[in-house]
Amino acid sequence: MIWVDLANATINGIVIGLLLALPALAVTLVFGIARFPNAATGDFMTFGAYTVVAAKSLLALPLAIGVAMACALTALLSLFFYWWVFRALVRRSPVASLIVSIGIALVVRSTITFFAGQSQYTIEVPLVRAWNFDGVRIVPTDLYIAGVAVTALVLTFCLLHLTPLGRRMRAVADNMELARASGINVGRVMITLFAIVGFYCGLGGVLIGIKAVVLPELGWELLLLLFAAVILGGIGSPLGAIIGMLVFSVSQEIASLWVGASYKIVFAFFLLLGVLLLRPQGILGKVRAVR
Amino acid sequence: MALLSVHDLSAHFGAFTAFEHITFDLEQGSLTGLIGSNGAGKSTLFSAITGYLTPTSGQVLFAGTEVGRYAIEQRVRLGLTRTFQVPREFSGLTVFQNLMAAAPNQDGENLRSLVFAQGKVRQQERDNAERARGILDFLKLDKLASERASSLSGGQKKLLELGRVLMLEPRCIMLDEPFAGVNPVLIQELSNRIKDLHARGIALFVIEHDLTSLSRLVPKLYAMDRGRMIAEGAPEHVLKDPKVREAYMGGVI
Amino acid sequence: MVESFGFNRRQFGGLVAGLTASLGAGSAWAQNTRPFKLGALNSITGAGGVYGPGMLEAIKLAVKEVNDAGGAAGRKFEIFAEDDQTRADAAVLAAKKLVEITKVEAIVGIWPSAVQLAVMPITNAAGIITMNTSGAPEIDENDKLDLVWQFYGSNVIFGRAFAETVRKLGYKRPGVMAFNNATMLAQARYFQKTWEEKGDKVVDFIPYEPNQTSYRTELDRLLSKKPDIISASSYLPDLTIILKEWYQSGIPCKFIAPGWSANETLARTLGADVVDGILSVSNVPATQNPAFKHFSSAFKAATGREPETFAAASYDMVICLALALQAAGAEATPAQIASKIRTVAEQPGKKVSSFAEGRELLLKGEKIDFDGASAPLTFTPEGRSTPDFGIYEFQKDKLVLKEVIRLT
Amino acid sequence: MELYVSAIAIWVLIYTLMATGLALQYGFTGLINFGVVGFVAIGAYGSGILSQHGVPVWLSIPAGAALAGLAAYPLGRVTLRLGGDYLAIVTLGFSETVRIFIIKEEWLTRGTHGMPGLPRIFEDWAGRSSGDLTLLVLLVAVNVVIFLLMRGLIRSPFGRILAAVRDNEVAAKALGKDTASFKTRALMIGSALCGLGGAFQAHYITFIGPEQYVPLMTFYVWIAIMIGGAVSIRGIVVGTVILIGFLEGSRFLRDVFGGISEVQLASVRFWLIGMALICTVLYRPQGLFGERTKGTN
Repeated sequence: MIWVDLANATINGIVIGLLLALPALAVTLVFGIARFPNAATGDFMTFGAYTVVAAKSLLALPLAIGVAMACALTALLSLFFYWWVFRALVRRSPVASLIVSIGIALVVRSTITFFAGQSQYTIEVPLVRAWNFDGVRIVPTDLYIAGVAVTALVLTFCLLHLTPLGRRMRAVADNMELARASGINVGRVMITLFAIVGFYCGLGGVLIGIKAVVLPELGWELLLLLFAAVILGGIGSPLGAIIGMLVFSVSQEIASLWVGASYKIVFAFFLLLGVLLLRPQGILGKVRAVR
Repeated sequence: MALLSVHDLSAHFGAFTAFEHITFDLEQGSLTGLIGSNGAGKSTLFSAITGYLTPTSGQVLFAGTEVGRYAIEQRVRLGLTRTFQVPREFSGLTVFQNLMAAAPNQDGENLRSLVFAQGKVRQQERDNAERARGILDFLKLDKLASERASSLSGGQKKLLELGRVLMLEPRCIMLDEPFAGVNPVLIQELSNRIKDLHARGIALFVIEHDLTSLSRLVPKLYAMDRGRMIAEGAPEHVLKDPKVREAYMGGVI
Repeated sequence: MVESFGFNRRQFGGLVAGLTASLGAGSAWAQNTRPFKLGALNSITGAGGVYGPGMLEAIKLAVKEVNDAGGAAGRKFEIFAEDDQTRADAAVLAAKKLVEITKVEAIVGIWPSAVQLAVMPITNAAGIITMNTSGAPEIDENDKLDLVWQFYGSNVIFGRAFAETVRKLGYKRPGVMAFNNATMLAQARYFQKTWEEKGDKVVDFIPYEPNQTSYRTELDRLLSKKPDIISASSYLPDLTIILKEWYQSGIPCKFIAPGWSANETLARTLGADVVDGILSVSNVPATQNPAFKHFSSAFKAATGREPETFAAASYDMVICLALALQAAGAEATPAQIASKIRTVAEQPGKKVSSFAEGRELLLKGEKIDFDGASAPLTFTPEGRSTPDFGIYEFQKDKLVLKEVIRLT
Repeated sequence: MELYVSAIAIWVLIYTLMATGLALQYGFTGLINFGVVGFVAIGAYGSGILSQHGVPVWLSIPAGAALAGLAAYPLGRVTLRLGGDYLAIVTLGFSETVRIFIIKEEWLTRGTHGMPGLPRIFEDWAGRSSGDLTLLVLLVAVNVVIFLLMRGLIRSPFGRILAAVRDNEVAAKALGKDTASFKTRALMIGSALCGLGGAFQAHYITFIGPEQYVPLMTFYVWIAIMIGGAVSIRGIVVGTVILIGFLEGSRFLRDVFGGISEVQLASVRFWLIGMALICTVLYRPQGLFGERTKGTN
């Protein structure tokens, strides 16, 4: 029986991992390109999830349109904060941006609770039974969720590696001064970056809202996990973020078969410490040289 | 025996080669220059020698000790010091405090001594202050002693950085582009100070783009190109080397 | 400056009160216009944020009812609301403000045990009444002055109710899942304890962390032990996710959950297919009682939602307090009021279901027994109401009462 | 009334201890500790548990602080040779780990039940109301002593190296300083101060439970030092007063704002806190009283 449990835990871990890979990607892109850990990531997700709830309940829009709206509005939100705040902090220490991002997180969340209150909402999708293969169960909804996540991830990689815009983004990530000197419009790269980040946060938030329930703390609670996964994968590495997230969520799910489930976060924390001890640059990260 | 001996040192980052098969010696009390175009690997070589990054292979011997596995601060304690291309002053401290912070082996850095050996700490502070004032006089920074380091000009910051290194009583100073961004008057000043230090028996290794100033300063030059050492010898000799002319300025000089 | 202004205002208020009193002197209803200051210390934000706002709303409704009836012993109720953020440290300052600045005579609507335990030294020292829906047994032990009143079954009783129900319905292999906090864990533990007293075993006991995206692995781990029923000591958000994942798994199993999570909202969220057959345990008289009917329609009118059990309990707190004040008289101290709570809520006495009704009878000198919206309100010696439990079952998406059990 | 005012003053003085600890870490050394609440919790629980086992309060409180300081040691050793962002994330994770440890290890901490009935300081002989005032006096004295010690530390050669590390760690290394060791010591001292605040708070509230120690508390302390400016004692005190004044003052907002519900009021409060963070960093990075050093490079 043990292998059935293992298989189920792994499947569950992969689905959650893929889903959370979207915001993890958002964190790692900002961390790599704009050089600070964006603590508002989680609450951007929450914003996305609530947008769908609002679109469905207030405007009675179909789910697909609601999701599109959530992605677009979260992207706009992210852009707004870039335009107002992060843009001014580009030349300051990353600490400034980090602290400000926490302020943004509080502002976004409290704005949501001001209008939507503290109670839970759900994004209703029809519930379907799982396909059962001798006890190994796959839920079709999970497959859709994973599918959407994978599509978004593939698109990112195409954007980063196949387009001139992606090349410019990677150049800025490598060395902002050099990129600026070689004529890259860093501002435009940043705008693209924050738009993409908002888009992913929105989409990730919606998917979590579909899988779980929509609460004001939905995204904030995930923040630590996101950061840990990004460091595990190597800061600034998109593929690393995905691998890191998958490693995390799968090992967490498997671990909770034996150790008390409550120690999930502790487990993440110690895994993080271990990685930092043995391989500070993470799985796919690069060493940053001193100039 | 050479003071600093670099043997077959290479550094690769993934597919990229910063430098490879670098071998050279620096004698006690020598004054040597290192030239090369942008990206030739000079600064990276400095970083590898002083411990800021780990080379892929090869050895670094300082005063007879293999220091390849030493942390930066351990190398500094042996007397192997450096300055930076972009000055790294302690912006929140005054010029004087910048030097005081550099004083080595201070008991006052130890919390226990701060409580139990206050007399000793105070005595050390007085001694260090005296040395710091001496160095500020030597660098002609004495008038700026109580200015915030962040308010200095670029050239003054380079002097300050040199001053901090001098507080360490080093045996070898590696200067990374000391003249970059410094006005001509101050360049002359800096050159004189470097010569003075040379006269005191400190070994100096200087990366510099200002070839005129450098060749006037040093009796010996190394030249690097694309991660390799391509020439060494007297400045007039090295600068005429066709390989150097080719690599350095596309043959213009 | 502010101080002296407040003083002046109070003096002015006194003057007005004096005038009113002299004007109405001929009447038998001599009005005492000194308002009764009531602190509402609710968990508006934090983990209790799901219930706190509803509880505050219920308190407001009850206060309105009391005031509309002319106040208790002639004193109108005035509400001073504070958010305890579901945290003991925030609650301490909030309570200090209520006690020291506002000088309330009672604090109602406390939800978490932690807050009740933390404010108890303050309220006891000031000699004021507190009323809560907390479940921790320590509260009973520490309430030496009999000023603390629990309007909810302790975790002990709740856990036992679950176990008795499961046994009565003939299940053999219960599994336990519990939200990892004091209330829920204690409840789950008492379930296990009661169940295992007779030599049976629970198949597994799995506490889970709040705020997860998925509880599938925890659930799978339990389901793999093949329980025939799962006792879920849970709140609404986590129960929603757990049931969603259980339904998708397709593994047959029953669920039994507390009434505050297995409620209409859950059914609305998940749909009839999922909730059908799930058992819900809560205070029985709730829906049958006239007080509840009356309260729930008012609550629905005000908020558009069904009241939660905690909200009903909060409503009862205020009505009980008002009736006790009515019985004790306008000049009664909080301790004297507290001593009357049993008198107005327990037998012998004529059953009443609203404040106005009770006030009427009290004025006639009759004994009353207030049956509340949350429970018939009979208190243990420690001041805890011991409700009967109703076992409800979802038939499609409607909750149907199956059975009532009384634990003694 | 006096009791409420003294309660607020005690609150301010407790938070000042924590803010001083964080100021040493961030303002004077440049360490980003996002796990303040974890150290506060260790101080609170350390002292709380010891006092439940018969250790007198005057001994258990410093012991709790010392425990918090010691807990910082391994974190410092692991992360301080890496960039500052790592410390931020690791300490954030640490504080959550502490909270979960408290929840899980019931044999030690009573888990989510919390620990009620901790002994109050001075209550045995001063009684309740004057106990508060005596505690207030004690806290003022503790704060003054800490202030003097900190000033001595900052002006010592040790403090000079901390400033050097803050301004430019690479340069400090180039001078042969073992910067990780300096940072670890600053982290430990600052964390011990956070623990001290936590221990005082625990014996003041007399109840500790895991739900008190959530990251929001960390950000309260951050806001205090950001507003006041992290590098001056005056800034720390004023920042804390503004923070507590705001947190408590917003309870009185109710009397001003009629139209909105309690949930909305709580939201407004958090919104203002967030805005305060954004706007101070954006428009007044040195804080209200700080000098223009950190964050302007």
